Amino acid sequence: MPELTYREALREALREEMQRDDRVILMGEEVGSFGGSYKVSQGLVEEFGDRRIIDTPIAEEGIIGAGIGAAMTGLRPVCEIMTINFLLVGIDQLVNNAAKIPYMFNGHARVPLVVRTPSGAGHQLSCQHSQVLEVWCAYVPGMYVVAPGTPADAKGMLKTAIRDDNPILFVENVLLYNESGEVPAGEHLVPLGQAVVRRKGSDVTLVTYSRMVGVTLQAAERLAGDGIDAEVVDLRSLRPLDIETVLGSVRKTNRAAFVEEGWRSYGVGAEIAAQIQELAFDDLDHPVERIAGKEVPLPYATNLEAAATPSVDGIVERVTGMVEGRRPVAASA
Amino acid sequence: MPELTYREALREALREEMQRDDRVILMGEEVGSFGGSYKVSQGLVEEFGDRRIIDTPIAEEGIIGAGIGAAMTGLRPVCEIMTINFLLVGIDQLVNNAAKIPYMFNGHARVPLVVRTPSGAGHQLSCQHSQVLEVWCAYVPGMYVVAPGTPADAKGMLKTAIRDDNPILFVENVLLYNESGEVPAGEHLVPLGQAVVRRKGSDVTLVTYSRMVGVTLQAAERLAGDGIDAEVVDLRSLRPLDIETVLGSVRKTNRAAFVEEGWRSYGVGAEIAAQIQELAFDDLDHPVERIAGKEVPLPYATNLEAAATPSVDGIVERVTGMVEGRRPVAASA
Amino acid sequence: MVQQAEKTATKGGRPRIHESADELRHAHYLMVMIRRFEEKAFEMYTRAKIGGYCHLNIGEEAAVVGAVMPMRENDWIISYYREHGHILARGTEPAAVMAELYGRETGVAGGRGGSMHLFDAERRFLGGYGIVGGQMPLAIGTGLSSKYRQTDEVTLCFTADGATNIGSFHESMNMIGLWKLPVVMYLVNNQYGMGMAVARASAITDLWRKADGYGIPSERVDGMDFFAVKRAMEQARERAARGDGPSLVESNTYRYRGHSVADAGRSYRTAEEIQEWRERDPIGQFEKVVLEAGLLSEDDFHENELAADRVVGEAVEFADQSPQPALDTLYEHLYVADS
Amino acid sequence: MVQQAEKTATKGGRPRIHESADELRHAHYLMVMIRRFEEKAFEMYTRAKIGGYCHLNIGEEAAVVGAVMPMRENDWIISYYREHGHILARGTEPAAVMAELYGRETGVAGGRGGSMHLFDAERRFLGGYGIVGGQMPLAIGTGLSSKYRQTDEVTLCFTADGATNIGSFHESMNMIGLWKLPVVMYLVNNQYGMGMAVARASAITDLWRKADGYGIPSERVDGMDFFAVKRAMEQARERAARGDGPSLVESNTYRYRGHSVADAGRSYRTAEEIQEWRERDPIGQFEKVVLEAGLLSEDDFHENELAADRVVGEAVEFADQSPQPALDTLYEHLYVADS
Ligand SMILES: Cc1ncc(C[n+]2csc(CCOP(=O)(O)OP(=O)(O)O)c2C)c(N)n1
Ligand SMILES: Cc1ncc(C[n+]2csc(CCOP(=O)(O)OP(=O)(O)O)c2C)c(N)n1
Ligand SMILES: [Mg+2]
Ligand SMILES: [Mg+2]
Repeated sequence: MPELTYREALREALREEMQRDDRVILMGEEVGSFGGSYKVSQGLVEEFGDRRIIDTPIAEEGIIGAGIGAAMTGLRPVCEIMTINFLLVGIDQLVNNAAKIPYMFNGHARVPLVVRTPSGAGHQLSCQHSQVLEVWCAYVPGMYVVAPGTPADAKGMLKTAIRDDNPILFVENVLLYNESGEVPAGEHLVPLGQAVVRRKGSDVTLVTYSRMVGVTLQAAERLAGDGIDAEVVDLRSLRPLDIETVLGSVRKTNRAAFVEEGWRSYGVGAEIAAQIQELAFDDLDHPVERIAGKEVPLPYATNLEAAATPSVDGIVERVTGMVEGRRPVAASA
Repeated sequence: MPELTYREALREALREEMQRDDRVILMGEEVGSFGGSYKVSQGLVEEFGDRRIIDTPIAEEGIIGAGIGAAMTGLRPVCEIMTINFLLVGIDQLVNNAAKIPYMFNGHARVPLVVRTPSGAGHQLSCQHSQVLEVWCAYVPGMYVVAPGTPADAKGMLKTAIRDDNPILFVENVLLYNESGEVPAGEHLVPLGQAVVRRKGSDVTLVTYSRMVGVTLQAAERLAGDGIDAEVVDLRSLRPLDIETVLGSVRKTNRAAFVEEGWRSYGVGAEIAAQIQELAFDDLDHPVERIAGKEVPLPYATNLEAAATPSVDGIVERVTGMVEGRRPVAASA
Repeated sequence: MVQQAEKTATKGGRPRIHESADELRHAHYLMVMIRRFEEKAFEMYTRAKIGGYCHLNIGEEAAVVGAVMPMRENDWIISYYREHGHILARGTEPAAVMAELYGRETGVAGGRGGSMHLFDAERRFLGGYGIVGGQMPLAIGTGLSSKYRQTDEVTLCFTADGATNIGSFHESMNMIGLWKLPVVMYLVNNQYGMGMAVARASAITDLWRKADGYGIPSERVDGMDFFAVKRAMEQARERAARGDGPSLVESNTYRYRGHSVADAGRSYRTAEEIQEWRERDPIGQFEKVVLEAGLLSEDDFHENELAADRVVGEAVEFADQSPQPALDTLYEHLYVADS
Repeated sequence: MVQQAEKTATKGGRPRIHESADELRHAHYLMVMIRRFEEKAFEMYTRAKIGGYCHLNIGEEAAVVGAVMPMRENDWIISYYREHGHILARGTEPAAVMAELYGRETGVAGGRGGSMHLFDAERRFLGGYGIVGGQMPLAIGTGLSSKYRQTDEVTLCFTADGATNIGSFHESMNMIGLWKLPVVMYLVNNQYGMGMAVARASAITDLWRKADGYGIPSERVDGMDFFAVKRAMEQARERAARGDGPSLVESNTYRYRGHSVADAGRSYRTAEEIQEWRERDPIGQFEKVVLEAGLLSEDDFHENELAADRVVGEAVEFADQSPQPALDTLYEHLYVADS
């Protein structure tokens, strides 16, 4: 199987779907000759022309609204928002329009729209450019929120998302673009809403998604060296949420932790922890723990930035504590 | 003690703080001669003039941004956003600016800003006007999110919020404005970040906030009739979160449920459930349950609207089930 | 289309009438029917048959019918929450609209949307939206799509005075102007956004001139004059269909009632002001002109009134007799099953 | 201030010089120092001493210094992420700015903000902001506050070409225009927003004319000409301080480098275009004019270059020797302890 970066995998998905279906267009800031801020669409305008690869002004509300209007009238637009931090100036269109239209108009309208955007910190991008905000959209019924953590899923899930008739927030990750992995060539479709076990283990279940999948797998290897056998579940999708796969694992290991790059309070892990204890209460030997970003606007200085971000070390330490029976304490600050 | 409506209590807080401190101003759409969309500021422009009670164009980003700029340069603005649904077109200013400024500028700037807005459904306002979205902001470190559930708290917490130096989202509720209750006259300050036990009980802890406090108290009375003695905890503040008061109650009752008007998945209850099981794991006889709005854009038709909204009946049924040991099932849809 | 205020369609004499008697009869019927419909909606709201927010078009009938009539079958219409008249002018069954206001299963949105969220896929009426300004970005997309699919479809996007101050107006106008999309931005200036007079909310009060910043030709017309509105909209539609790009037409009109049924609409405007506008009533004016031109008779008007009364009466009956949506449909249409 | 393009300050002859030799020497110093600072920032970025995004002002020195110099001590400045030069022109210590770029405790934001988020409370420099357009709504508030507190403070709000297309520009301009606030909106048109040429992003390319929609007087000046910029800004500041309301000044300039240090800036523009602008280099032009007028000498320039080199060198040294913020300060300043 060919090795591709996450970026190339996304590009391959876009290219294949655009070749397959003339209704698919890509729009966003700098998606054309600039190739996208993170170079995902590099080369596409040369192949498909500026009729289908559309550079827009800096106007996120306009971009997403345009995507909705085009989706309602027969196209299948993919909108790129440069980073999820900028989604905040356009989120009204996504939440108040895209997620509402099919339902509030009683199924008379469809919004087959994919909004692609990277979440997460880069290196020293500072607090206005480093947020993890997909949990907001996961809260909103009426749209899907998916977040592939590997190049193969990046391709397979983007292809599926483009063919899906629902509005979808497709969450990429700034630091994943350069990561590589095997990616099936051609028709590779990954269903949305299915979690996957990335590593089998028997002592503890580590649930995670997006960039933290790789970090958690590294931690699992380290833990294995210490004799702790962790199972790692990649959610891949926050809505719809495949809780069954998570529960299946927890019923076996009797311990679970959630690892996420975003903030802990009111984060994704809160929902997973809540559901695990709701649905596998008697299987738990230990509270479901959450390992997350520190609750501060991400600082610029490298040392503070690192201190605020979940790390392999941090995961290893917490999981070791869990297995040793150390109970969690209240969050600081 | 005088009886006031929630609306009047808020107005009294605004009036008293404006009389006390000339730096306090109120701005927003229709806050002047129209008296506010929900009539909270009625009469204030007559008393304080249009220099201090400022009608703005329909421009939520402008309103909140103006509040931030004014707050950074010596004023203590209160911005009214007509409903939390409209906050979505201005939320970038709140999250990317107000909540970041003090920290990213290393304490060299302050943003003593209160953004007041009602959340929740009214009667048949339909899905673009009925959302509960404060959980989004509660996720964001750097600001406070508070939500009084009684007229006395409405007054006392708004007064405290206006005197506080941090950016604060002050969440009111569309259906609470007409509710009345006793409100201390004059200087009545309620600290932010302190939950309160609204009803003592020994069988189960019902945690809630805002409008659901009243609904939950009604349910508790009904439950009492059935021999189930529920303790009701009003969070009052989502950030900072007073988990100690919640834990104190749960350690006594060994059972907890969260009641909220918003959607269940990734809602406020997820965090509360996660923390309770993290910090009081051994005290729980039963999983922490969540009673919440159905996960759909709120429909207009009265019957569907009612079916989608948490009710006294619904709470009684679920809590009875809990006490009888019936385990929760996975959410529908 | 002209760019100077002095040359608006309302100055320099009354526009010539080119409509057939049948067309005029229909236009009159629509205006009268919309008024009756709205009066009935008001009544039914006060009788608690209709809930939520309910924004009426009374006073705006010429501004509405004159704008919608020139649109072709394959054109798209996007609107905001004050849209009962918009969808009725488009030809949607009044009964299905009233049923929606009642929150019934037979309503145009199955009772899920209500007054602010009317929809008619068949007539390409793409909905009423409740967030001020929220409908405008959609028009970028419909315009783009019409052009992309190489059709001569035009989008009519309704907007209003208060909504010109919000960010989405700017982003939408810029993108529509930049890409020369087949969109007619139609600005219903009814002088107030809730209680805010235009001059208290907008730095300039010649709202049509806001189009200059986007290279979009624009004009202001007398929104109480059906013919002035219709002429301007015919030209704007034609222009867009020809591939010559977007326009903005500002229509000056007035809502006789308050912002919504719940607002008496008296605290921020004088009785005299309301009276002045009422004297220029769009239906009265229309009747006078058409009568003077000998194109329709008093009988024609009377017949339309009877027809409107009957249709609106039937609509209420239909709504009253329609069932609420079934409770087990609560999750229907939340997601489309995968294709 | 004039409203016609034909009457901009750059046409009809060179503006008269009224600055003293000391003022000119200082202006020259600032421009040279900013250039050196930016060149050094570039170098240190490639040497991984500086991280994140780093946007330089090289080429924009006259546009920057000419705009900031006329501002008084009690005026407020609000800026965006391309603001190293803005804060340096305001008089903030280059060492503290460089230390911020290095992410050190001694930086103007304690190392928490970095290149895009510089701040100097003492000099009323209210920060650089990273969300395009996000800084403009703040200027409504500072303007309102200055007026409310009955001061003659003026707000200088930096913005840029790409940012004029986003909603917040519109909302801010309207509110500033409506309330006639003491704000000078200063639009640095460096011809591109990342890779997007102005004409590809904005429906009109005379960006200064966007002010018309808000009743705000505006003009375009040659941003490569220090004197043209300074004259326009003096007038605009004066106008605002007098209580005559806001202005918009568009300054036409060019960034020689790419959008940020990571962008080579070659794919979307030609070598010829870059060369043409370089021939109008703001520092070269300034020197030529001032030399011809006999106000400063080559020696003065040379001295400034030496001084700039020294100061920038010291800044790097200071930054290099400064410690990172202590780890236990991670939660500091997240909230203000209750007052
Ligand atoms: C973003 C947003 N802010 C505020 C509101 C509340 N609101 C509803 S209608 C309205 C006035 C709109 O005025 P205008 O655009 O002139 O339309 P009109 O109602 O006069 O037809 C306001 C402020 C809203 N729906 N959305
Ligand atoms: C809302 C938002 N969208 C996109 C971006 C990414 N971005 C950063 S700078 C920039 C270009 C801005 O161009 P311009 O306003 O001309 O300023 P310049 O960089 O040329 O000084 C873009 C698109 C952003 N920071 N914020
Ligand atoms: Mg209006
Ligand atoms: Mg630029």
